[in-house]
Order: sequence, then C-alpha cells, then structure tokens
Amino acid sequence: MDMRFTPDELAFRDQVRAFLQTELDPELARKVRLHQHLTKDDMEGWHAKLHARGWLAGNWPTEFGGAGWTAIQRHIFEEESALAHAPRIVPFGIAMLGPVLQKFGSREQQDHWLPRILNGDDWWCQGYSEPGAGSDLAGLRCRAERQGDHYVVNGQKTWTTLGQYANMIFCLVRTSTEGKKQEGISFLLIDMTTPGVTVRPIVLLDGTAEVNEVFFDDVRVPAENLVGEENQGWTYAKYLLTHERTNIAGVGFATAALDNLHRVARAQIHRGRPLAEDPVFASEIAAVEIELMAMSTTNLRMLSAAAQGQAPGIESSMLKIKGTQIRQRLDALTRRAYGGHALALPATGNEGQPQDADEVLAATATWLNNRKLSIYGGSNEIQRGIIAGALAKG
Amino acid sequence: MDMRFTPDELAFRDQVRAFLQTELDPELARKVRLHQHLTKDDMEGWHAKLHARGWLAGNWPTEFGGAGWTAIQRHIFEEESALAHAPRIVPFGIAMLGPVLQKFGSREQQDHWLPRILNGDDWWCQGYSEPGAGSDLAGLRCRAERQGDHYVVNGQKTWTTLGQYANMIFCLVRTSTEGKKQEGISFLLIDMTTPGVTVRPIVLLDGTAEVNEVFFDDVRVPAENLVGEENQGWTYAKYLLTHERTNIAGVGFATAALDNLHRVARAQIHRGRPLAEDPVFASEIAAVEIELMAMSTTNLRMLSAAAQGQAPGIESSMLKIKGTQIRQRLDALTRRAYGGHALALPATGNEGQPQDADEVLAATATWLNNRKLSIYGGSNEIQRGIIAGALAKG
Amino acid sequence: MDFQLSDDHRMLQDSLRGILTRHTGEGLWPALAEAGVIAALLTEDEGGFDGSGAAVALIFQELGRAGAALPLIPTMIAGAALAQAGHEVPEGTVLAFADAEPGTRYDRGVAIRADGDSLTGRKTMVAGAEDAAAILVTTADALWLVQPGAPGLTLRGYPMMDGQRGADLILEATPATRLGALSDFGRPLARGVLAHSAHALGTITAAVDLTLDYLKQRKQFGQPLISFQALAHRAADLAVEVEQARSAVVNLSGHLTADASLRDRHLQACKVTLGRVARLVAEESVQLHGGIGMTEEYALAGMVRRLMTADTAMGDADWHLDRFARGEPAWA
Amino acid sequence: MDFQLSDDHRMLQDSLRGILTRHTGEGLWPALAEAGVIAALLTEDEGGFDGSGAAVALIFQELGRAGAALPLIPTMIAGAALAQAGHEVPEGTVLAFADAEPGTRYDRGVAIRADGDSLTGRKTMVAGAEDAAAILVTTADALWLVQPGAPGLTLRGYPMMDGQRGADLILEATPATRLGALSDFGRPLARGVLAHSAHALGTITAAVDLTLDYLKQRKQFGQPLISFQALAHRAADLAVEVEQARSAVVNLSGHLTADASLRDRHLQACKVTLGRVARLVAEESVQLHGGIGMTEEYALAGMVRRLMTADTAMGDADWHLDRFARGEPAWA
Repeated sequence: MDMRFTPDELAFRDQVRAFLQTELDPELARKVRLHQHLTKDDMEGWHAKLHARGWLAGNWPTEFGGAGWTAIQRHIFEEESALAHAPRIVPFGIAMLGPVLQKFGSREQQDHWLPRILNGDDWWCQGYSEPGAGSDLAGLRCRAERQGDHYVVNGQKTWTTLGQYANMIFCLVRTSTEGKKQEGISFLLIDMTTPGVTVRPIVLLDGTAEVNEVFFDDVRVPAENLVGEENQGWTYAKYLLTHERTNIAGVGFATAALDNLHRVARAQIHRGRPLAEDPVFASEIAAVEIELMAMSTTNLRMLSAAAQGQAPGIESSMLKIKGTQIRQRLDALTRRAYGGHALALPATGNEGQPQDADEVLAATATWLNNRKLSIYGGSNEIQRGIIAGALAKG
Repeated sequence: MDMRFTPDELAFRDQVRAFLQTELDPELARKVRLHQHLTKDDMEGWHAKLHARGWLAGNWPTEFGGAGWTAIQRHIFEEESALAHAPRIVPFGIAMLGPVLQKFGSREQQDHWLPRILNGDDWWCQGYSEPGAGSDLAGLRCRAERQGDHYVVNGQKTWTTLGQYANMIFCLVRTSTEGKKQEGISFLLIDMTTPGVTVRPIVLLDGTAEVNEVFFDDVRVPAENLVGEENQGWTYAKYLLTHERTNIAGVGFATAALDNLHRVARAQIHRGRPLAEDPVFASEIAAVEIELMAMSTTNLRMLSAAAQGQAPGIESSMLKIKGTQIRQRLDALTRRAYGGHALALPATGNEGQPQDADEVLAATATWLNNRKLSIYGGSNEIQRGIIAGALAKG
Repeated sequence: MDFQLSDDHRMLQDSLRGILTRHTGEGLWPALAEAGVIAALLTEDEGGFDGSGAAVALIFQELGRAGAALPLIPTMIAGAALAQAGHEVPEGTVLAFADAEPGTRYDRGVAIRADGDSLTGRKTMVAGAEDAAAILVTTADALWLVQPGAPGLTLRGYPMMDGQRGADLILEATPATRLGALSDFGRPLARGVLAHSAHALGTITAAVDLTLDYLKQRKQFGQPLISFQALAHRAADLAVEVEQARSAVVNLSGHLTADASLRDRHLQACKVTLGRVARLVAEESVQLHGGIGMTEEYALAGMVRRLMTADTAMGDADWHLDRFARGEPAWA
Repeated sequence: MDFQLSDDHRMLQDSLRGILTRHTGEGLWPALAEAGVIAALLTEDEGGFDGSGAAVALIFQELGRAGAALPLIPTMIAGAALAQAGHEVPEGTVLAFADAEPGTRYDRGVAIRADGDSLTGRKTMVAGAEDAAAILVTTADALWLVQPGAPGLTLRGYPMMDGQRGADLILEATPATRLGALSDFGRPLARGVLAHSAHALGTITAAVDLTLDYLKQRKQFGQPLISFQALAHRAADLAVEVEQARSAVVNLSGHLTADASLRDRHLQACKVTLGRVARLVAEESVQLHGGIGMTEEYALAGMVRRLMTADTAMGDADWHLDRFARGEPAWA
C-alpha cells in the first residue's frame, strides 16, 4: 500500500497549478467563488484556454483530440481547478455526449461533431428528464416519428441546464411504445435552431435561471442525427450515466468549501472571539472535515481500482451520496456562520443589496442552489436503491 | 389555553408523592435505578402495597376494583413513580388483559379473573409474538383445535416477558386458516401449569433473562377460557395494542434518565473540569432535554385531547417514536459520559466486577437493554408505517 | 390543563383566516389593522387589547401558513418596548427593530457602539426600516430609540429572503434615546421570539402539507410517491417533528409571563426546536419533491426561504442551544 | 498510488484466515504466535519483522471479523513502547496497558498520581492484566512500567464487554519505572489506535454482512425484509458508512510513520470515524434485526458489545473530535 502520488502525477499537478496560476483570470475566479452569474463568454473563454493547452477533454482518448488522462490525472485536474475556483467545464459536450459518440456514434458523426465540441462551434445541452419522467427516466414520452429521411419530434424536456446558451441538444426520445418502456427509446441529436424548438427558462429558488424547459413542436430532425440504432437509446443513456463520473464525489468542490468555511469561521465573531474558537461550532466543522478526509480516500481507492481495470460497481452511487451530504453540510455550516446577517436575497437585480455582502450572499445562494446536488444526476434516493439492489443480490 | 394542572390534579400529585415517600423501600428504588435484577417478591410486594392503597389498577373503572383515574392522573402517577424509581407495574394483567376482559370477556370471566389479577393470585404473561411472526403479528401459526369442551394447543410463542414468573398466559392462537390471516385468530387464556407447556429463557445481550420462549405441546385448555368469540381474536388484540397506552411516551422514565445524566456529567471529570461544563457535551444534553420538554407537552396535549373524547389516532405512534429516540439518546450520552470506564460487562454472576462500579454498569446495561424500546410493542418502523398510512389517506 | 383555543381566540382565528383569503400584498396591513388583529398583539397597557401568548401564537401561525410577509413582528416588539419604557407608541404604522450586525453571528455591539446619547456603526437585515415611524436599536447591553430622519442615519434597502424589504442602517453619531438595559425588555423580546416561532410553525405545516400532497399525487414508476416506503417513512418522521415544533410553541406561549428564568428556558427551547425542525423541513421538503421543489414558480420556494429566515431571526438554533446549555438568560 | 496488499501481506492474510477457522479460545494465541502473526505486529527494531501500518490494519481487521478476543493490542503497544525505551520485551506473553481511569472520560492523572518512583491510585478496564508479564501505566503526562508482582499492587479481575477479561489496578505506593513522557510514545500509541480501529472495521463488516444476510432471508408479510424500501435504504446508508470507515483506517495506516502532527490528525479522524460508524452499526444492526438481534445466543450480541468497546478504547469519538477541532495533539 502506498498513498502517495507517483512522481509523474506530482509533476502533472505542478503543471496544472502553473496553468491555473497564469491562465485563470482572478476576476473570473472571484465570480466562481462567490457563486455569481457566469456569462456565456466567461465559460467559452475558459474552454478556449483549456483547448489551446490540449486539456479541454481530459477524458477523451488522444485519437479524438482528447488529453487521454488517467483517472488519477483527471482527479488531480478537477481538484486543483476547484481549489483555484476555475469555472467547471460545461459537461454536456465534453463529459457526456463525447464519450457516447466515441463508443456508439458513426465515423461520420464522430468526424463531424467531436471537433466542433472542442473548438466551441457547438454548445450542447441535455434532453433527458421530462415533467412526468424524473427519477423514472425510462418513463419518458417525448416522441420521434420517422417520416422518410427525418424524425418528427413532439414533446417536452425539462431541467435542461444552460439550454439558453445551447445550439444543440442530445435527446432521449420515444420511437416505439412496444415492449418494456426501456426498449423504445432512441438517442437523437437535435439542432435547436430548427423551427418548432422553444426554450423557456426555469427560475430556481436562489433566483438564478440556469435550467430550462425545452418544447418540441413538429421538429424535423435529419435521420442521420440518430446515434447508434433506433430503440437502443437506453443502452447509450445508461452508458452515459454510469461512466464519465470521476468527479461525482466533488472532493475538490468540498475542499474549497471547507477552506472557505474555515476562513469565515475565523472572521466571524461569536461571544467576543472568532467563531472558529467556539468548541461546538469547531467540532461541527471538524466532523465534516473528518468525513471529507475519509471520502477523499474512498474516492482515490475507487479511482485506483478502476485504473486497475475493476468494473465500476456501486462505488459511484456511494460517492454521490456521501459527496452531496458533505457539501450540503458545509453549505449549511457556512450559512449558519453568518448568523443574523444571512437574510438578504441573492440574485435580485437592481432592487438593492446590503453593504459589503458579496460573501454572505454567496453563502446563501450556495445553500439554496446546492439543494440540487442530492436531486439531480439520479437523486440520492435512486442511488440508495441502486446500492440496496446490489446488496440484495450480493 | 392553560398549561397548569388543576388544583385537584395537584392534590393528587401530592398524594402520590407522599405515598411513594412512605411506601417505597429505598433499597428497592436503588435496584430499579441501577437497572438491577428485581425478584418476583420485589414486584409482588410493590403490587401488594399499591393494591392496599387502591392504586394498582389506575386504568380500570371502579366497578372492577380499579382506581378509575383520568388520563392526566395516570400520567401523574406514572411520572412520579418513574422519578422515584418505583418498580414499573407489571403490565400484562393490569394494563393489557384487564381492559380486554372488561370489554370483551364474559361476566363469569370478569368475576373470576379480574380480582385474581388485583390480589396477585395470578401472574399473567403475554403470548403474542412467534418466531415467524414479529412485526407481521397476524402471520402467527400457533394453533388451537377444538376437541369437545377443550382446545388443544400446539405451537410456540416468543419474547414472553417475565414468563418465568407467570402461572397464566393470554395467547393469540390460530383457530382457522380460512380467509384473511387476521380472520382465524382467537384469544385464549392458558394455565401454564397444564402438562405440555414448557418455558425456556432467552438471554439478552445485557446478560439478563427477562424474556422467554413458551412451547405448547398438545396443551388442553378448557373452552370456557376462550375470550369473546372464536376467530375474533384479532379485534381484541388490536384493542389491546391501541388502547392503554398512556405511558407510551415514557416521559417519566426519560426525565429520570435525564436527571441521572446531569448528575453523571457533573461528577465525571473532563479536561480537569466537570464534564457538564464541556460546551460540546453540554449542548448534546441540552438538545435532548429540549426534545423532552417538547415531547412532554405533546404527551399532555394528546392526553388532554383524549380526555375530551377525541378518538386516539396516530398520536401513540408518534409518541412511541419520539419517546424511544429520546430515551436511547439519553442512554447513549450517559454511557459516553463514563468514557473509558464503561467497558465492564453487566450481569455476569460471580466472575467479578470492577470496584464501585454499580453506576457505570447500570449505564451500560441500560444502553444494551433499551435497544428493545424501538423494537418491541410494534417497532418504530411499524409505527412509521402507521403514521404514513394515515398521512396517505388524510 | 387545557390546550383548546378560547372562544374569543377562535373568533379571532376565523376572522384572520377570512382576511388572509381576501387580502394579499399592500392591502393586507390595513385589513389586519381594521379587524383589530394588530391591536390583539398588544396588551391593554400597551394600547392593545390582548397580547397573550395564545393570541400571538395563533396570529403568527396563521400568517405563516398563508405566507404573509409583513413587518408585524418588529412593530409588535417595538410597540411593546416603547410602551414599557413609557414612550408614546405611534399607531397604525410600521416600527422597526434593528438587532443583527454584520461580522458576527448574534453578538451585539460588534459593529455598533454607543457614545453618550448617540450611536455609531451598522445594523443589518432590519425589516421594514424604510417605512418605519420609529426604529429600535440594540447595542451590547441596551435598547435605543432612533428616529427615522435622525442626523447621521443612512438606510440602504434591499429585498430579503422572506419576501419583505429590509435595510442596512448606517449610523454616524446618530442621536438616540436609551430606553433601558436590554435585559429589562425580556418580555417584549420573548413575544418577538414567540411570533417568529409561531410564524415558522405555520410555514412548517404549510410546507409539510404541500409535500404530502405532492407525494400523494406525483407518480413515478407507475405508483404515487407516498407508496414508496422509504419516502413514506421520511414523511412520517416529518409529521413527528411537526408535533415537537407545535409543542415548543405551546410551551413558550404558555410561559410568556412566567418568571424570567423559566420563560427564557422555554424561549430558548422553542427557538432551538423551531430552528431545527425548520431546517429539516426545508431540506426534506425540497428533497422529497425533487427538482420541482427548487423552482421559483412553485409555492415551496418561498416557504423554504421563509423557513431559513425563521431559523435565523433573533438568534438561531445554535445560538440559543449554546445559551440554554450554559444556563444563561436569553438576552445578555 | 496503490491500495493493494503486497504479496507478503496477502500470504499473511491467508495464513491468518486459516488459523482463525481452525483455532478459537485458548489455542488461538499460541497458533498466532507460531505462525508469526504476533511478530508481524512489531518492527525489526522492536524484535518483530514488520510492524507496518498495513500489517497491523490487516491483522486486526481479520481478528475483528472473526470476533477474536485476545489482549493482543496492549501486548503490541507495550512491546513497542518497551523496545523504544530500551527495555527488554518479554517474549510470547501477554503485556498490559493500563490507561482508563474511573471518574473521568479520558483524562489521565485523575485517579492516579506519581510520587518519585512510585504510583498511587487506580486504573480500570485493563485487558489481560491478570496474565500480563509487564504492565504499562499512563499518568497525566508519562508512561510507566509496573511489574505484576510489585508491592502495593492489587488486581481485581472481571469479564469485559468484548469477551476478554480485564481488571482494576489498585496501586498503593507501587514501585514503577518511568519510561518517558507520554508524548514520546506517539508511534506505539498510534499503532494501538490503528489496531483498535481495524478491529472495529472487521467487526463492522461482520455485523453489516450478518444484517444483510438476515434481511435477505427473513420474511415478514410474505416478503424478505430487504424488499422493504425503508429498510433497504438504511442498509445502503450502512454500506456507504462502511466505506468511510475503511478509508479512515487506510488513512491512519498510511500515515503511521508520518510527522507527528499529520499522523495525529489521521489518528483522530480515524477514531472519530470508526467510533461514529461503530455506534451507528451497533444501533442499526440490532434495529434492522428486531428482537433476535438482542439475544445472547445470536452472533450479533457479541459484535454489538465489541463495537461499543472499539468506540471506547483509547478515547472515544467525542474525545478525539474535540482534540481534532482544537488542533491539539493526540496525547497530552
């Protein structure tokens, strides 16, 4: 047993740190740290810098223009990026669609779409969930009928993150109602500028509009935009959901949140002393920190096992649950550290804000927004079901 | 709204306190407080004193020789008894069988059995659970076949508390396998001295033997010992389970446990000071104390509503859950207050014990034994199911 | 022992429910004033006609259930405190209570200091300050009256999480009248905590009811969510905690005029319980809903923000637990 | 990064598993000694041949899974400490480590005091003391060696919760040899904590596996218990926590020879995590079993008692959390 990074991994970490040091604009990092709105330019600019360095697609094989990193390298990159408050790489093209096209797409699809993801020609979003199909994803009803060399799509998708910026959406659509509900699903690439596509923003309880509803009304999609085989989309969807999850634990985000919490607790006054010296609050912080120390190693153990070729099992479900619990506890402690100051509403345009309150507003906004962590990407209840199912068989 | 006891209730409380002061042997109270083994004589002696005062059956109407107390009076009696560390009244005859006979028994059964409960001629125990029928009580299989003027009973009961002292057992037995499983159950009174009855003690993880298995091998029971009608026993069983539960919250026991915890925390040293002054431990105690303050009022609210004729609903399930959570938290804190001293095994006969360790052994034994609180009498999972069922309908 | 509403209070409740179905926004305050609801928050000595714990609890529970966002709690606290200090209570208007400070959890006197008859420093999250006819301000150990137009006073307004507008108060040698030591105003402050707690209880019951409705109606995998046992058991746990919260409010309500030490214990226990349950209900109601529970246009969003407000106002669960554990009074 | 067992350790594991299936009770100690398992707990400097974190973790995890009750941890701690202090280590025999005191959670020097070269007072819960060839005793700031037959030393033996026998030590001006300051023995003590934690991890996995087996086999309402979602989700939560416990053991094991401050942080984190998970598993495994889980004749009873022991030994989760939060070293 050896818990140290290899010399190569340490060298890679130094490269990442140096890159972040020179390339990440401090003002952009500050926006990320304070949970403030990032413009489309902010995100595209960061993607372009990473692309120029060859690091935009760490998870892609080099043959497709990716960096071909090991799982440990990807972990290092994600952790360092989080600690430096770099924008998160928008996952829909890079982390989600890319691997699906690489595994199941035609050569033509790969040649056409993959370079466009890397160079930013397309901004992809995800059309999975529907109003009636959340945790029960396979219950989706958005349908695509083959008419000649086109599919005609009708229906609705929801929770489409950053769909307002996207020009392309990959969708699960129903192409058959026969057999089990999983069997009639296809994976379709849809140009959002096609007539009949409507995007409607959903405002969340922190006042942000990062997710959307997407409506399809007789939208004509060229048949060549079908990925893989018709009615086999569920297989591709599951592949997308169970792979490309190196960062599911969010160790880097949690570590950054813990650093921030320590900072806030040192600054806030309680009983005339820094709050960090209050034994009760300090022991609450310590308890989460200790959880994070263990989860960080759980994450590395699982990455290490995957690197040695062990098939991914229920580990990602476990990391999802524990990772979101830790982050939500950190968010709650940070909000509570601000005490009576944490009552202003973030993200409210020009109706006024309290003085010098960027930090406390960020704490409130983060608490509100991160309720999503235990809901999206398969809720923690779904993850418990997956684990329990494996335990029942095992 | 008025949270005070009435003058009559206050006067009654004074009577109870005076009675406990004069009649409760301090040595017996010490045994109760330290969770030590009570002999049959200990319990019968206490019953006799209560019977002499007319207070053994607070829940029975005066026509049957009971005290005819209100729910509030019963609450006062139970709380004061717990705080004084009086033995708990053995519930099987007084709290369980008595009300069933009063409601469903024949006049002959009432005249014969009820006085014998009060004067201690019979010690009753309960034959409900079976090895294959725990939470699923109606799944019971112990069968009684009618042969002439007798039932012949074969099967097994388990978790029979204090069955080793009992000469009588009331049993749920299967008299029919037709229809739903609830429909073929009868309620039978069985003399445990009948040939074919065997009692085997079950040792629990705290080393005590308070529960038993009871085996029936062709046991002949006079048909007159059937309560109510054949195959209607489930109705009587449910009556028994949903009524006579004034003390389900265990407020008195929890209050006594809290007092003890405060005492232990003041005595134990931590970082050179009384543990009670440690902010973290003190805030854990405070959190449970605050829960108990609320539950105590929930209990009174529900007693008060019952006294005004509102039908009992899911309140007893709620009190069971919260009451056991509070007591188990108190037990855990008390054990933890002893730190490294809490490793000796209680109840181990003559293999030795640490010096001056009655209190710490009591803490360990109480923690171990009170795991049962959330299991027996309908586990907390069963109670959650009852509440959820009502919520789903409501 | 009697936990029932009196006939008078039942009538008050009916009247209030009627108003809350007919009025929202701007029109609510005058309607409440006209129906005597505001006067019911004050005792006869204070210029009202009730002011009992039962009345305060009942009124704010209903307002919480309805999601009303009004600066009624600071108006009540300030009205009672001014009356107690022998000052005239401005009628029919909003009064403000400036307590929280930036840079501290709930200490007082960190960002503000008194110098003779003037105050210098900052207060924050002051509900209703922009419209207030009088502003009460706490310092480390005292309660002060500041007039809205006083020299050296600047207000910066902004929207708050519970739907009200609040403000930062910036005071530069602002003249102020010392009303007395903070510890002298235990009763008005306790009534304020009761009001926040009852308001939280109303919000809690509304959020739990909404969640139960959703669990019954929403189907996944062909079944209503409530039929999934893991979710059903969590809903049951919420129902248990709602009863704890209700009892904590009853306890404070029933001990509002008790001796200071007993009253403060119930005050602290109430705030701890409501804060704990409010946090739990906020988290669980969103989680049990799933994505829809996070959307602004669904009713839960406002409830969640009001639950966070309720925990935070006048000292959160952590702060009061700490003082309860140390055996300290509620106010310095 | 590599979390795999080395080939040597895999062989050790196989050998150990074999012994544990063939031997219990009296015969286990000699069998372990003969197979070199005990020597594997000590470094070459200490007269053994391994003593690495990986070896200690592996050995005690297996012993924990098997439910073995031996005074092997105090023997290891005392052996390493004696060797470090330049004393001869008695071979092939039990050594004792007297740490806990009555009347305190985990303070040292409350019930015992040093006076020149003698000790007076009490120690309690000393595993293996009756058979020990040497007894190490802690005071407020130092570690001492006491000979079993020393004048003024009285032992009172009794059974302990983990199945071992322990004893109270009563010392009256008992001659003792001071080995050094307690803080000098950070490494032997850290190895002891690792051993307790790994033992706990073994017990935890055994208890969770037993519980899962029961949930799969036991039927209620015509269904195996695992098919009830509320129970299944709780089982899933246990599985998540088992991985946390495993990682905490890996962390301490991998930092046993790190700098004192980093080692102590991992030591404290390990004890906190194992204590927390041990308590959770003890409570949940009994609850998920129901009544059968409380009976002495079912295997869970011993596991539950060993889990409580594991939490308590050498400072429980509360104590180490407090010191971690304050940034204090593991030992005074």
